[in-house]
Amino acid sequence: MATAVVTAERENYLNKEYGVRSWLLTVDHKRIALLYLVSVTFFFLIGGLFALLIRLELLTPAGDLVQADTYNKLFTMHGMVMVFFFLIPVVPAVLGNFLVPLMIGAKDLAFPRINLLSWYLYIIAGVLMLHCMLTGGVDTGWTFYTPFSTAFSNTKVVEAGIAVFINGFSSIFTGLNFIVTIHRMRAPGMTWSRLPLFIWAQYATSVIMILGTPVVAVTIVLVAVERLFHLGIFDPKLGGDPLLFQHLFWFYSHPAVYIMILPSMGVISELITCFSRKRIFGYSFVALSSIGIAVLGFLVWAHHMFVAGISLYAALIFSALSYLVGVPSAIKVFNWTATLYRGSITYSTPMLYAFGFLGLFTIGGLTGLFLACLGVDVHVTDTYFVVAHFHYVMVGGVLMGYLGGIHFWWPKITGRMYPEFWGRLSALIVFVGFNLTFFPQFILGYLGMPRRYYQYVPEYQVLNVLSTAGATVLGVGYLMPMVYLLWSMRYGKPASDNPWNAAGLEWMTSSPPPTFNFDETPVVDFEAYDYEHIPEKHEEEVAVG
Amino acid sequence: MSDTSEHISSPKLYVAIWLLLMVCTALTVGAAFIDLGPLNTIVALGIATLKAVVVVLYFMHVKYTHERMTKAVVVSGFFFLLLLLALSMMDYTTRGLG
Amino acid sequence: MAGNVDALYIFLTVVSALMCVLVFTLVVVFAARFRRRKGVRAEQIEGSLPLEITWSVLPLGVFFVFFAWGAWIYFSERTPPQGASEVYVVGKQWMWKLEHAEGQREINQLHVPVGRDIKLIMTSQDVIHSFYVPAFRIKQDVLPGRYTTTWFRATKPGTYHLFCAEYCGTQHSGMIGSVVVMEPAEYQAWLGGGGATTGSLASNGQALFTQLGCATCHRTDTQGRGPNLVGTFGKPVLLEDGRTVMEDENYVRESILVPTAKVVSGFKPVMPAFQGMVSEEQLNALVAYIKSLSPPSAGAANTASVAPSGEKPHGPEVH
Amino acid sequence: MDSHAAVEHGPELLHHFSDAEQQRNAASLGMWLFLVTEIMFFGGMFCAYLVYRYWYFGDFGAASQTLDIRLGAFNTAVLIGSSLTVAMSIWAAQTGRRKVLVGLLLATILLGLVFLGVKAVEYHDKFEHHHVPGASFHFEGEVPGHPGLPVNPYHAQMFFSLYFAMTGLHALHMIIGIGLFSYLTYKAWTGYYTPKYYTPIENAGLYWHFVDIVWIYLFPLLYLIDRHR
Ligand code: HEA
Ligand code: HEA
Ligand code: HEC
Ligand code: CUA
Ligand SMILES: [Cu+2]
Repeated sequence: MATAVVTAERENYLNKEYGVRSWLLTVDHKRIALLYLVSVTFFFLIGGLFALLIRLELLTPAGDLVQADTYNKLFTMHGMVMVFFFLIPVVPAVLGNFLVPLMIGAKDLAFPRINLLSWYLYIIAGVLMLHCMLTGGVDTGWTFYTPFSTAFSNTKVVEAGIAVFINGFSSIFTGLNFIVTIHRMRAPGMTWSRLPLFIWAQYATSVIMILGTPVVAVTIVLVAVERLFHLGIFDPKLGGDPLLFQHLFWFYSHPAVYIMILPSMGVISELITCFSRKRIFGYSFVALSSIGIAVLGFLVWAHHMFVAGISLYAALIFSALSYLVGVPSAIKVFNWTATLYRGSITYSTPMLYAFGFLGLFTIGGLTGLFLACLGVDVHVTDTYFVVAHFHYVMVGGVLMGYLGGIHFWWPKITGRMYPEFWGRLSALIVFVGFNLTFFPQFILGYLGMPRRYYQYVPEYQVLNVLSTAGATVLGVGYLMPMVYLLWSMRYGKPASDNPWNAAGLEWMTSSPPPTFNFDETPVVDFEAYDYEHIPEKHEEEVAVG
Repeated sequence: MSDTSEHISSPKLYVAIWLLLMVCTALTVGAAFIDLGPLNTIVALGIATLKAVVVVLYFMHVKYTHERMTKAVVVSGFFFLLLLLALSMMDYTTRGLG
Repeated sequence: MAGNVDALYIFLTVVSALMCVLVFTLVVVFAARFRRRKGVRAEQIEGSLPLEITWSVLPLGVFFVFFAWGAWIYFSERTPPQGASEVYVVGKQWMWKLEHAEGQREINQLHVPVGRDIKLIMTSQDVIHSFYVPAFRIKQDVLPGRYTTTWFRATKPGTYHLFCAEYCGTQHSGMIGSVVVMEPAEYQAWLGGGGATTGSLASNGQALFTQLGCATCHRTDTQGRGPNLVGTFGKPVLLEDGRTVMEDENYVRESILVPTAKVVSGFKPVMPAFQGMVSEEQLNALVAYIKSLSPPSAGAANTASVAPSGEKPHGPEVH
Repeated sequence: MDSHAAVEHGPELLHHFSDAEQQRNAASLGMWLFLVTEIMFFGGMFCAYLVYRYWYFGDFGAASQTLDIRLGAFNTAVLIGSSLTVAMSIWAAQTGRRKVLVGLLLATILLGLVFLGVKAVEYHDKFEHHHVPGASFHFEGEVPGHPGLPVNPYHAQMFFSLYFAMTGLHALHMIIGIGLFSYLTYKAWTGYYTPKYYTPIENAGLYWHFVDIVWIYLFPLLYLIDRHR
C-alpha cells in the first residue's frame, strides 16, 4: 500500500508537534477533540465503575455490599458523571469538535481559543467533581431535588453544584462556537441544503445548549445560595415552592436529553448513508426534524412532574405536548429505514452499531411514550421502568451512535484502521449485554420496584440478577473497543484517506488531516451524500477486515 | 453586521435616544404613582419593553444591520424566555382549580 | 383503577410491539435483501412527500389516542369521588404516619376495608416523599408545606406493598410498609380492637380548637371576630381583595398557618399565624374538625360511621 | 499552534478566517449568542420572581416600598447615561477620535462605578434595617391598600431574597463590565483600535447595553410595585 506509507509520513495534526505543551496549549480543534476523547473516556470509566457497584449491590434484596448512604452516593454520582461529564459532551465535544470544521470545509472552529477554554472549564469542573467524590460525595440524586438538597442532605451539594455549573459553561461555549462556525465558516458552495446531517444535528444541539444550560446554571446557583445563606427561594418553610426548582431544573434537563441524542442521530445518518451507499431518504425532513426536536423539546419539561403536585391542567397540556416530540423522532426512524431500501449494504462495525441504535432507540423512544401517557406514568414514574427507558435511549441510543461514529471516523482521527473482527464482536456483545441488563428493568418497573432503592423486597430478585449479569457482559463489551482501539493506534493497518469510500468533505483531506484541515479551501459543487457519483471501489480495496 | 461597522450613527441620534430613554424613565416613575388598577404593572412593563427595544435597535445597532441572523437571535432569545415564563405560570395559575 | 391502567398499558405495549416489529422487520429484510453484491449499485431515491406525510400524521393520530386515554385515567385518579373515607398521611424521614378519620393511628401500615373509596390527604414534615402502592397503580408525591391528595378503592382483600417512590435520603428504600385490605366485617373488628385510638380525628380537632383558642373568635354565631366556620367547607369564599377561592384542605391549612395570605371579606386580619406552633398531626386534626362542621351532602366521610359507599359516584369533584 | 504572530500584531486576521469581514461577523454573532445565554440566565430568576410575585403580591408591594425610589431612578438614569457614552464611544472609534474614545470609555467606567456606589448605599441601608434575608431578618408593615393587614415576614423575606439575588447578579455583571472597559480603555489609549478594527469595543458595548436592559426591567419590577397606594 504505497499510498498509505505516504500518508503516514505526511505532516498532519498529530505529528506536527510533540510534547505535553503542544497538546495542552493547542487551539487545533482536532487536538482538542482528542483531549476530550481521553477525558470523557476517563469519566465514562468512573461512571461505569459506579454502575457496576450499583448492580452488584442490587444482586441481593438485602443491602449488604455497601451502606445505604454509600449506595445513594453511588447512583447520584453515577448519574451526575454519566450525564454531565460523559453523555452531554461525548458526541459534540469529541466527534463534533473533530468533524464540524472538516465537514463544512473550514480551517478551524470560529473561536479556537474559546474551544480550548471549554475544555479547560470541563477539566476544572471534572477535577472539582472528582474532589467532591473523593472527599465524601453527594447523595441528592442527579436531579438535586429541593428541599432535600438545600436543607437536609449533609453531603457536598454545593461543591457538586459548582462543578455542574462550570461544566455548563463549557457546554455553552461549545454550542456557541458551533453555531457561529456553521453560520460563518462554511466553504464556498456549502449551502444549508448541502450540509451533512451530522452538522444539522450539531446545530440543533447547540441551540439547546445555548438556551437551556444557563437556566440550570442559575437554578444551581440558587440552590447553593439557599443552602449556604438560607435564602428561601425554594424552601417551603420560608414560603418557597419546591416545585419551582423542578420546573427550572427540567426546563434544562429535558432538552438536555436531546443534547445527548441529537448528535448521535446525526452520526447515524452518516453511517446509514455510507454503508448503504445511498443518499439519505428525505434529506430535508431528517434535517429539519432535528430543529423540530430541539424546539419542541423545550415545551414538554413538566412530564417529569406528573405526580409531583402540578396542576391537573398543566399535566394535561405537558402530556399532549410531549407527544409532539415523538413525531420528528418518528420521521427520523422511518427515513433511516427507508434509506436502506435498495441500498448496497455492508455490515461493517459502524453499521452494526447503527443497527443497534435503530433497535434500541426505537424501544427506548416508544417507552418514552408510555411515560408521557398520564395514566401510565402515575404508576411507573420513579420506578425501574423509567430507569430502563432512559438507559435505552441514552446508552442504547446515544452510546451506540457514539461507538459507531468512533469506529467510522477512527481512520480519519488516527490514520489507522481498527481490527474489524473485534469491532463486530464488540458490537454484538454490547447489544446482547445491553438488552440483558435493561430489558428486565421494564418488567421490574411495571411490577412496582421504585428506583433509587438500595434494598428491595425479595420478589424482585430474579430480574435484578438478570440485570446484573447483563451489566457484566455489557462492561466487557465496552472494555473491548478501548483495548483494540488503543492497540490499533500503533499496530493497526494504516488507513487511506477515504477507507469507506464515503461522501463528505472530511474524507477529501488526508488521514489524519493536516493542522488546517485542507491544503486549499475546498469548493463544494455537489450535494450531500452524493454516492451516485462516487465510483465503487473493488471489493478488496474497501477497508473491511 | 458588516453593515453595523459601516453604518455610523451620528452622536445627535444617540443623544436623542438618550433623551427618549430619560423621558420614559420619568414616565414610568410617574405612572407608578397613579392608580391604574391592574394596568399599573402592564404600563410599567410596557414602558420597560419600549426602552429595551429602543436600546436594542439604536444603541445596539440592530436597526441598521442587514443581517437577518442577528434579529433572529434576539427574537428567539426573548421567545424562549417567554416560553419558560408562560409554561411555568400555566401551572401556577391553575393549581387551585384541579 | 388498576384494571384501567393495565388495559391502557397493554394497549400501549401492543401498539409499540407492532411498531417495533414493523421497523425491525423492515430493517432486517432490507439489510438482508439489499446487502452489497458485486456489480449491483445502490439506487438513489430522493424521498417521497406522501410517505413523509403518512408517517408523520399516522403516528400523531396514534399518539392522540394514547394521550386521550391516559388523560382520562389521570383525571379520575386526581378526582376523588364524593363521600370517600379520608385518611390523613404524614410522611417524614423515613416513615409513614397515617391517621384515619375515626382516629386510628398507624405507622407504615394502612388498614382499609375492601370496596370502599379511600381518599388520602397527604403532607410531609420534611422533604418530598411519594406514596406509592403498586397494586393499586397509584402514586402521588407528598410535599412539605401543602396537601396533595389521591384516592383508591381496593377490590380484593390482601396485603399490598406501600413504597416511598421519591428519593428522600438515606433510608428512602426503608420507607416502606403495607396496605392491608380487609373484609368489612374484619375491618370493623380491627377498628374496634386494633389500632390505638384516642377519639376520632375530628373530635381531637375539636379539642384542639378550644385548646388553641380558636373557639374564642370562631363562634357558631355571627358575633365572633372570625368567620363562622360552620358549613363553609367545600364552598367558595369571597376574599377581601375581591378574589374568590374554594375552601379546600389546602385553603384551610393556609388559613391556619398564614391567615393573612387570604383574608375573608368583611373581616380584619387579626387571626394570629399558627405557623410553627402546630404539628402536622394537629393541623390534620384541625382540618378534619373544620371539615366535619360542613357535612357533605353525599356520604358521611367525616363521621365515624362506616357507611359503605355503595354506588361509585364518578361525578364532580369534591373540591 | 498559538505561535501566530497575529496576536501581537493586533487587528491582524487570525489564520483560520478567510478575511476580516468573516472574522468580524463571527465575533459579532458570537457576542449576540452569548447575550442570549445571558437572557436565559437572568430568565431563571425572572421566572422565580414572577411566581412569587403572583403568590405574594401584597407582601411584595409592601417590601418593595421600602426601597428608595429616588436612588433607583437615579441609578436608572446613570445606567442609561453610561449606555449613551458607550454608544458614543463606538462612534468615536468609527471616526478614529482616539482621545474622545478614551474619554468616553472613562466616562462609562465612572458611571458604572457611580451605579455600584449607589447600590452599595442601598445594600447598606438594607443591613441597617435588617432587611437582609437570614436569621436577623425583620420586617413589619402593612400590605399596601389593606390597612391593618400585616405583612407576612416570610413573604417579605422572599422579596428581599430575590432582590439581592437579582441585583447582586446584575451588579456582578457590572463589575465584569467595568473590568472589561478598563482593559479596553488602556488598549484604546495605546491606539490599538482604528476605524478598521474596533470589534472588541463593539462587543463590550453590546454586553454593556444588555446589562442596561436587565436593569431597565429590574427597576420597575423591584421598585415600582403598588406605589400608588
Ligand atoms: C437521550 C435521552 C432521552 C431521550 C431521547 C428521551 C426521549 C423521550 N422521553 Fe425520556 N427520559 C430521559 C432521557 C431521554 N428521553 C431521562 C434521562 C429520563 C429520566 C430522568 C430522571 O428522572 O432521572 C427520562 C424520563 C422521561 C419521562 C419522565 C418519566 C418519569 O419520571 O415519570 C418522560 C415522560 O413523558 C419521558 C418521555 C420521553 C419521550 C416522549 C421521548 C421522545 O423523544 C421519544 C421519541 C421517540 C419515539 C417515539 C420512537 C420512534 C418513533 C417511532 C418508531 C414512531 C412510531 C410510533 C408509533 C406510531 C406509536 N422521558
Ligand atoms: C449516560 C448515561 C448513563 C450511562 C452510560 C449509564 C450506564 C449504566 N447504568 Fe445508569 N444511570 C444514569 C445514566 C447512565 N447510566 C442516570 C442519569 C441514572 C439516574 C441516577 C439517579 O437516580 O440520580 C442512572 C441510574 C442507574 C441505575 C438505577 C440506580 C437506582 O435507581 O437505584 C442503574 C441500576 O441498574 C444503572 C445501571 C447502569 C449500568 C449497568 C450501566 C452500564 O451501561 C455501564 C456499563 C459500563 C461499565 C460496566 C464500565 C466498564 C468499565 C470498568 C469496569 C472499568 C472500571 C475501572 C476503572 C475506573 C479503570 N444506572
Ligand atoms: C384573634 C381571633 C382568631 C383566632 C384566635 C383564630 N382565628 Fe381563625 N380567623 C379569624 C379571622 C378574623 C378570620 C378571617 C380573616 C382571615 O381570613 O384571616 C379567620 C379565618 C379563619 C379561617 C378561614 C375561614 C373561612 O371561612 O374562609 C379558618 C379555617 C380559621 N380561621 C381557622 C382557625 C383555627 C383552626 C384557629 C385556631 C388554631 C383560629 N382560626 C384561630 C380570627 C381568629
Ligand atoms: Cu420517603 Cu423516599
Ligand atoms: Cu423529559
